[in-house]
Amino acid sequence: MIPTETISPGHPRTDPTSGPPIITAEDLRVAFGRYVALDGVTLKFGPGAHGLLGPNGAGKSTLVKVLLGLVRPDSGSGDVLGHSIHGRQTDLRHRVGYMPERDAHVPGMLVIDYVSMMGRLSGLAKRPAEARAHEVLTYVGLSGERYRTVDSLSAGNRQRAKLATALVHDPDLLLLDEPTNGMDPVGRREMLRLIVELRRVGISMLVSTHLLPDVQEVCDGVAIMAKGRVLRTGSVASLTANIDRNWKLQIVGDLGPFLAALGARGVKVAHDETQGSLTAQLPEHAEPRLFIEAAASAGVGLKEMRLGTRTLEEAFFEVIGEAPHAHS
Amino acid sequence: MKSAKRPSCLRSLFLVAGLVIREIAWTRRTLVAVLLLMVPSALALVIRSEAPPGTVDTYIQSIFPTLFVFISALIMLFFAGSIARDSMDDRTMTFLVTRPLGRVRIVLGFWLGTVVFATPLLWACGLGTMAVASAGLDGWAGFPNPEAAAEARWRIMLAGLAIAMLSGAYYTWMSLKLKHPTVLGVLSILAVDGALGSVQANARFAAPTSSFESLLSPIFQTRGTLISESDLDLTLTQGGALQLILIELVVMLILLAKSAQKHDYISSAATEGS
Amino acid sequence: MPILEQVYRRLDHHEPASSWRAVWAIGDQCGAMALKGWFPKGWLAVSQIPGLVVAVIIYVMTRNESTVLEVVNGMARTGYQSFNDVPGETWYRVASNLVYAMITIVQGWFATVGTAIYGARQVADDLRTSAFEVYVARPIWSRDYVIGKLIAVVKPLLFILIVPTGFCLLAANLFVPASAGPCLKLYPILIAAGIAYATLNAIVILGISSLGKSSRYATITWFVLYFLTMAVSVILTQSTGDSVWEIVSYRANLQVILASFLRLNPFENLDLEFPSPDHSLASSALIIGCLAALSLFLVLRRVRSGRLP
Amino acid sequence: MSEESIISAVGLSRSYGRVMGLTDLTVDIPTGVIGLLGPNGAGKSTLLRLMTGMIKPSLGTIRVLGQDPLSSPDLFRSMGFVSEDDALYESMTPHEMVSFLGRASGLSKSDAREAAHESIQKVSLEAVTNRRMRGFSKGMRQRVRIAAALVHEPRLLLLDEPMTGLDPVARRDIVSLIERLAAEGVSVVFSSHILHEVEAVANHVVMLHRGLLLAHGSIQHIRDCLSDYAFTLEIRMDRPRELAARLAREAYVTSLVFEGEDGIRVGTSSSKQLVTALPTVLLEIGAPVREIACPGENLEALFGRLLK
Repeated sequence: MIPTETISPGHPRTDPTSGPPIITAEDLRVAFGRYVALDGVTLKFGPGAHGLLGPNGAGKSTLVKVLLGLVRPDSGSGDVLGHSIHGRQTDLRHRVGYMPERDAHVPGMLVIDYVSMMGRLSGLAKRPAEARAHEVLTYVGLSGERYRTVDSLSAGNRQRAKLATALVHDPDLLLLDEPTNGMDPVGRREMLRLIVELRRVGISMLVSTHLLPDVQEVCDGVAIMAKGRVLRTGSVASLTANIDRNWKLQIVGDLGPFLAALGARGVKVAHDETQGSLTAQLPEHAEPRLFIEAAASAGVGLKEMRLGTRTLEEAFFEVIGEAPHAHS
Repeated sequence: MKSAKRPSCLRSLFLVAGLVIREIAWTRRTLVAVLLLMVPSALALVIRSEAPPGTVDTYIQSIFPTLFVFISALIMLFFAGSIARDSMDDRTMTFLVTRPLGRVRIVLGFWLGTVVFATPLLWACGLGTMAVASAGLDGWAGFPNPEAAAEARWRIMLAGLAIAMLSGAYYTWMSLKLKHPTVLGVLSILAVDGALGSVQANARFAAPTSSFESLLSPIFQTRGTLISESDLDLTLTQGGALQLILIELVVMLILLAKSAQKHDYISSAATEGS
Repeated sequence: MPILEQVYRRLDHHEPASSWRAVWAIGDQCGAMALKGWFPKGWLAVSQIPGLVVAVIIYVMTRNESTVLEVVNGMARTGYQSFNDVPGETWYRVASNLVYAMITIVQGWFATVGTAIYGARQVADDLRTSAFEVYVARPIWSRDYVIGKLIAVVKPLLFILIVPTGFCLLAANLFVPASAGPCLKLYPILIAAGIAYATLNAIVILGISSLGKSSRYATITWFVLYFLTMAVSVILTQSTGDSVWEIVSYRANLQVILASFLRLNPFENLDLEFPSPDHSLASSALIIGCLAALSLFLVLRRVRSGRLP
Repeated sequence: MSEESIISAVGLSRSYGRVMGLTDLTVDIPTGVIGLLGPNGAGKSTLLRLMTGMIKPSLGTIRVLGQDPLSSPDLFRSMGFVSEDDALYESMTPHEMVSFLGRASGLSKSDAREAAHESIQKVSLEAVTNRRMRGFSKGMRQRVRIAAALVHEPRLLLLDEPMTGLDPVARRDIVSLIERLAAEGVSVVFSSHILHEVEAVANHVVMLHRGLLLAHGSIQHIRDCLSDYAFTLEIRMDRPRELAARLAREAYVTSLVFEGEDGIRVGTSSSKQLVTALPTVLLEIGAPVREIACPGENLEALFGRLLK
């Protein structure tokens, strides 16, 4: 069970379908030889942060590349920020920041030169590009590593360098492909905090990942993909709505009297040995105080009392239909 | 426990060599090498059609041997100069190092693989050129009689094998040790083999090409024989040349084995960044 | 370390994407990358040494007038006795011979190896490390990428070709004041010739570099193209006795184009080691032109396949 | 082999130029499933490369199954290694590659082919066993490498970041595979920074950070020794300041931190006393309580606290 640690509680969640569409796609189809990467993808994303969720090989990266014009679709159409993906890509790429999945960097080039070069390629002059590069690198937390070569950085720092290059020309839309791939939890949490911060400043983004906590923490809307098809779209909240009010409890002390006290109060309880936690069903219009009273009366300590929201992983597995090998 | 014992020395060598041949067999690199090896026969064809009748014989006897040695060295640099390095760069070497083969056998396996793969190509080039040169004519490719032509063919094959083994060892060792093996490899072909080979003093035997050429003389008129006619008796007897080559080969193989022992199989540049 | 020292600042206005800036950005950075490491820098430094050596030789030679006159008469097949009755035209021709010899005999070799060192990695490395995806995600055209890479390779080659040669020319003019006047117009020509020579080499090496992912094979293919074509043309010329086979050699064609830049007429006023008369400029220009066109086509095809417009 | 530890390192250190990969590591790793834990750049990969003899130690010694990995290739007859790099013989099919590596481990031609078939079945790749590996997804490539490492039925399996970059479905398969191997008595050492996988599978943990050994022992052992010196409880309720006032008097409460208007984090030196007293105290105050959570439980918080 992937813990849903909350990184930044209470950031504003906009409704994903409000406002003019940033990204639209109609029946996009891409096949590499026999392998069908995109099998008729149709979706519409408004401003704000949207997640593309799916196992490896679900076609997420291919979709991001098609939107950026890096891959020409066999059929179907779409547009990003008003520019059609079949048209001239240069103005499209001028307003979009792309963070590729693989380590796409020039080996041996210093981080500061690499980022400032990317700025100059997007139209900034030499001096302003360098100034902007320093600013963006400080923002992503690489001020210490500015004068090291890109390939000598750790996996986490390489991801930050990629984010810096995506931000140097101040895009309106960020396409992030597996932004926290290969990062340890501490680094991952900081990267997600950066992304949430960017969202708050008003940059829309499309985050393609298979790490569910990333999407849950950062995105408003999410599209779950598998085998080149979009299986479900909707806001994150709708997907993880907790239909039944089950609570996760953990106690210290002997279990018997506590279970009896809960039973007396009409609470249905399921005991899960491996994790050593209880799942209790709160009766209609009852208060969580019920659990505390039961614990006090049974004389046991209450270590954990949490509303067990259905995590995205459960939604994800449900949508994928528990196929053992969802990908080809 | 299924595996009884560690694969024997010979079996390990042949396993790795087989892998190397399989990896380079169907690649674009072999296509380019084959095109390169067709150049001498193409030259023979052009000379036969364009030049006065006797020229193709002089081409075969004097120009072709030097060209053959030069191209063979390039081909060995093409294969041996990068096979070991490529497998380290794309990290497939990890599969071999974590098997009970032993590092020396792996590196020698790479050397053996390139030699076994390249030698037939070099032979095809040499014999093909002589065949093209003599087809339709009296069939002896510019040599006075069939025996001479047969000896010439046999000498070309011997020289081809010697070049494949010695240059192969030299470039495999260089690819393990140096960061810029290719540019330096080419410079060593030009400077050491080319220039030094045509020096009119004993120093020329320091260059491997002159010992290869001595293998080919006197049936062919290589630079060695041209020099000897100018009353500087400097040619190596074929026996001498063979010995020199064998000594150099043994030294190179020892160097290769020693460098295999202490070489880090992850290029040291890969810091603990991942 | 605190991450959010300051909030992400948005730019107030967005510069339009400009090809010119992109070209210079790639030229600067990839040029600096090509010179990274001791070997490329070392090669650049070593290539300057002949310039000094030849300058010293010129200094020693020009100490007495007779040796200079001897050289001039030898080259121009004339019998002048003193400096002032040597016409400007002859000084110009002798100076351009010096430049031609300097480039073909000395600096040409450094440039050939330099082309491999600086050029073989340019496109091959981008493909191998998928750094190409970074360029493609930017608002640049494929021609910007190609011109930028060309600049990156031409810069060090120009330094190898022009600086030592120019230095010797300057030394000759200083030590023989009479020759200074007529040779003034040779300097811009030298620069133009250097640019042409370097650009042709750069275009061909970029074409070769875009053939595969490994700069190792690009290096070998370049040397094979250079030395094998030279050897083949020498063998064919000697065997057939017909010098039309000169055009097989990439090096010979490059030298013919260099000579045309320096307006040296190959027929009458030179007895330098030079391709024989019936090897005309037109055929060389044609062959080198085709080779350059093929290389450019290869690079653009590879770049377009990576989806640069 | 009778003795308890399969891998023992004494004063082991290795540096790449000036960068210290691993500093003076002395540890004995028992049999079973062992997790090598640490953030990026902690020295996990360096330790695994030293164990497989890929690189030489700068100082100290390491012995795997009683032998020195550098000088005795025989060791690899009973050891398998799956590296972190996505390397593969692209032109081969899984069956060809695994049987080749089987022969390289000393199996005869027929044994190798049969063992290859078996190990490909173990990683459930029979469907694509004869397909060129060029178009395989990341998860499938990972499983081919694992099959190759299992072909000669090793007693010890080393995995470098097996779960990185894999989606939950592929990750779950690998976790169950490791459990199956452990059940068959194969010792598995794997490095990871995805902590809850380590928690679910490993019975012994070695924690590294910046090349130094931070802690090693069973998960329970590490959690116990940690929880007695720092344990926090997060409570979301109305009027948290009243709870703070009430708890401030207790000796076992070490810190009280307010988060927003409804959150309070209570640090304690003895988790048992705080948790036992909590229900009665909350009833006394009578304010509605929304949530009680103890982040100190999973390894990640453990890890976060260790790194401070």
